[in-house]
Amino acid sequence: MDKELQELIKKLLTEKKAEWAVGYEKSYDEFSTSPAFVNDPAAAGRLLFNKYCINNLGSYLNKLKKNKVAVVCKGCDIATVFELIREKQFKRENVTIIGVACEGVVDKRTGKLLEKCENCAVKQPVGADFTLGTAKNSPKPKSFEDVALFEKKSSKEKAEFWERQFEKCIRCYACRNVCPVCYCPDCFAQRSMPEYLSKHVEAGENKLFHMVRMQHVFGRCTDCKACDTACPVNIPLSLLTKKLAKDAKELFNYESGADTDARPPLSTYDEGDSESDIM
Amino acid sequence: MTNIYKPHIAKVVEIKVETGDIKSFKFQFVDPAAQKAFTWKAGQFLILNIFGVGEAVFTFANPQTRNEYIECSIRKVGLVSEAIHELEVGDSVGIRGPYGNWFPFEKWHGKNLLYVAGGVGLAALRSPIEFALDNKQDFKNITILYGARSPLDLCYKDKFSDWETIKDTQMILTADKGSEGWKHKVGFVPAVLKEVHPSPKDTVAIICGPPIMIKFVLKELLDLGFTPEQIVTTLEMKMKCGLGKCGRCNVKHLYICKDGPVFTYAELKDLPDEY
Amino acid sequence: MTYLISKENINALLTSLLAAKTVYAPKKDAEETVLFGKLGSAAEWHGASLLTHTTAKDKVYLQSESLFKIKKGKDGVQIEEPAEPEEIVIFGCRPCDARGFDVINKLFNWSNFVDEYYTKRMEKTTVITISCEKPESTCFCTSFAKGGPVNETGSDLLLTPQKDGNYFAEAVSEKGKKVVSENSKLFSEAPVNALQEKADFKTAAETKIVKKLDLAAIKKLMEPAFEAAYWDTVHLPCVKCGACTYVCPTCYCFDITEKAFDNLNSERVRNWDTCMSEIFTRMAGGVNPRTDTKKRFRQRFMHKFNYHVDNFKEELCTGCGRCIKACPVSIDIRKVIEGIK
Amino acid sequence: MSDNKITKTNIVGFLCNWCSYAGADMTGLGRNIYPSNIKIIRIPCTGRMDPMMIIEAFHNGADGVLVSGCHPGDCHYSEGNFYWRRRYPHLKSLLEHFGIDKRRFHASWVSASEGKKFAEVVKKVTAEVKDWQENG
Repeated sequence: MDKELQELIKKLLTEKKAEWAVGYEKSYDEFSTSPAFVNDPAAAGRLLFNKYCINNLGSYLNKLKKNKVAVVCKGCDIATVFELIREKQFKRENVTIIGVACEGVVDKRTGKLLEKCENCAVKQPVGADFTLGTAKNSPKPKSFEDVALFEKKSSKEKAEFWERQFEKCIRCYACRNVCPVCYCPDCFAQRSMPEYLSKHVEAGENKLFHMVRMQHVFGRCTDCKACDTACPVNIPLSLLTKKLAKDAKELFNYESGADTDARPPLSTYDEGDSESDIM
Repeated sequence: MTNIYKPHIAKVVEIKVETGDIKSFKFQFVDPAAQKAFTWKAGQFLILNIFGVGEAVFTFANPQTRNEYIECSIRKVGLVSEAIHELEVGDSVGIRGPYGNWFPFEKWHGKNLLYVAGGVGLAALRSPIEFALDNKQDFKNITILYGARSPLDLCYKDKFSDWETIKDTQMILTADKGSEGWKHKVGFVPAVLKEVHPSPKDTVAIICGPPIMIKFVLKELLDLGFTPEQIVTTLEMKMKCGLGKCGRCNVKHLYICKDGPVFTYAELKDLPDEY
Repeated sequence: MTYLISKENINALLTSLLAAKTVYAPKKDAEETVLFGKLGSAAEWHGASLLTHTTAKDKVYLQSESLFKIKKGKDGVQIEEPAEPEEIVIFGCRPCDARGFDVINKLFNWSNFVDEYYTKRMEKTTVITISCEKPESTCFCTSFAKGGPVNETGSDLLLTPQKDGNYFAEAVSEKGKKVVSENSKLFSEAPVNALQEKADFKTAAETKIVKKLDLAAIKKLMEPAFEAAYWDTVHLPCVKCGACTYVCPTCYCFDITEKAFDNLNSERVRNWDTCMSEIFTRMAGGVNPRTDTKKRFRQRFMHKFNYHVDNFKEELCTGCGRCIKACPVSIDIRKVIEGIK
Repeated sequence: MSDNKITKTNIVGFLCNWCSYAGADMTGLGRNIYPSNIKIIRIPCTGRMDPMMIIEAFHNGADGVLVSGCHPGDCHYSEGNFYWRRRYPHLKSLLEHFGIDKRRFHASWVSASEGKKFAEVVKKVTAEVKDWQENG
């Protein structure tokens, strides 16, 4: 597939269909890849795709929004691109989506297949402009079993679990910075007037950051796991993003990134919305 | 070991409104012995602590020759400066310092001094101006060219008459836009500088102001024949510790807080454009 | 001073240290994160010679450190300095971690200003290092004059595993000698072939390090490369998080902030900061000399391998490779500086 | 709030200016008694209720939070409370996931004339929060 990919990108760049192509290249060893930015057709030979291509390249489109860009997307990453188009971050016609068939990606830290890849319904990408390769989608739907299991715990157990996780947090903001939908130029976490979040790094403040971030991305997060895999201290953020996906589905029957014309659940309402819990 | 982060406690003894957003504060240490032991040189800076809010860097506005108190002129721009503007006489603050290098006056004995300042930039030059005036016997002519957006934006208006009365001292004031009753020049500082046409012979130019003014003043001075070694300025950069440790004022191998803030243009030319 | 300590006695040594001091050693949690944690018992030590996810730096140079507490009252302002730090032991770090302390010691003591918070803590810290048996694909410690899998710089006691599982122990400093003398029953005389074994260990470990950089040559290339077009594209994958700087054993930049509890009480806190952050150099009023992501990216490499060398005659890096592993987009610090032409 | 001895129960009440705040006034006028644990903050509309403020309230030590606004259809800005009605279940669910017990966070509709209802709501919220404090 690499040869095919390189040829396609070379063609797109030569024909000026795209000014930049964002793909993957080999990084420091055979188990790691880095995002690669190519604007010279002759350099397309660097590009590749394999099971270590874990990054969601859709997040770079915000940086290159003024350019015509070709981006290599796994099936799951396409949801990100669609979500960003829905949020009017760039125009559909400026993006060439190159879908690559994917049998799942491996976390470089554990060497294991990502959990999201197990029951993946978009191994064969949907909605791309070009599709390379073929893969067989999983017949089983996405499983929320782990979230449901966690929900059964008492609130005390949950609080203790997160306390232990956020004690580890070093507030490097890798989770926020790799997040495709965390693109606010002036994040609440760095404002000083007023100071919402102190720079003091301790479990409570760290938890505050993650709570607010999760709330901010509700209905926009595509559960792409970029934040989870970026964490240098392995905080299982997936347990949070998956909860957001589950809630969006259960409360509002909504799925982020599925439709570029949709209204996200919190920016619309229905007069018949349920209010069972309101006194 | 002494705690380099621990400030001296001082009290606000006088507050003066200079312009719409600039106030001058006089501080005096609670401990008179500490006040006496606290000495600095024109060009250095201090770190002012507003307890409950934080600390920030300011330059001394008064020279070491008038050190019975510490004076700072502060423009309201951020979190700390906003809190400073809320201060009242008698309030406590913390002061640590002095930090940084200073204007090398000992090298300038027998020379003419040309000060060029814009807006609140005069706050950083007041200390070297008054130091030179207090030691006038060591220097020849002193020229002070000062401009601001409007006559209302000029700092230290009450000082000008005192400065002018000193022998061989000339004050040139300008405003970008004049107003009724304004008897001085109208125009941008670089243009006025060109008009005044100072001679570079035996002269040191000391400049401070907004970056755009500095850029054009530099050009004028070089056109007038000043060499880069004859031009001195003081840099503003985000600093936190003042001790060459916190890393944010690092430009090339220099730490502005420790190796600066006073630099000649000759030194600055070699630095990358990151200050 | 060289000794031998058997593998059985290592646990006894840990138990003995634990009785008197706080001991930090690599510990593994349920998410497989290995961090330097406070040991409750010797059994909690995650023995294998692993590259921990974060460094031991935060045990001496705390990520958030209270500088003093401020109390405002009727009789003015009182400044309350924190209590003296306790004695701690950092056990089982790699030589690259230990050398990190040596690098920042200099910084916290230069320019006539001694940082007493760091220095006092360092004085009360004993660093017991275990030579590195399993360098990873990200390691490049041998590129440094004072680096390498068995290098003792920054350590108080260096333990090098032997073929039979016992450890060859070298007391490098007074603090290291004290550990041995206080636990003399656990140490025995070093066998005659110990040094030879250490040399063999070193060779074996070094062959696993795939990359060795010529840092002097790179520095020469870096000086004129400030404006090079290279920086325009090389920074593009970088997402500007602070992971690389926070896991680094030598990055030292910090911020000083105030935490107010109420109108009368507050605390002055020093927090680690990162040059990758947009607000790092942003002044009150909004002027920022390094707004551009490219400039911030360049600053990190320039500082580590060029500017710091001018001031301290050594790089601000120990080659531990953590920044490469922690980087969410796998940016390789070695590749970046090697690419400078 | 991990210590076992419970000294206080602090509840923050965010009340919409047009209905619930007036309703709380009415409670006093009608001499209805309600627990004094609630500290009231007036907001323009529940539609303005930034979830971040609720999270901050819990972070800063609030034991409970109540948000109260106009009945659906009665919003002064016609649709503010409809938006809030969507934000509330999501936020409650998310906070619960982070370990903030669902007994600590409540919402209600109280109109300007429902002084009595406001007292009932505050009593109920206080009882729920106390239940969480005492029984975990």
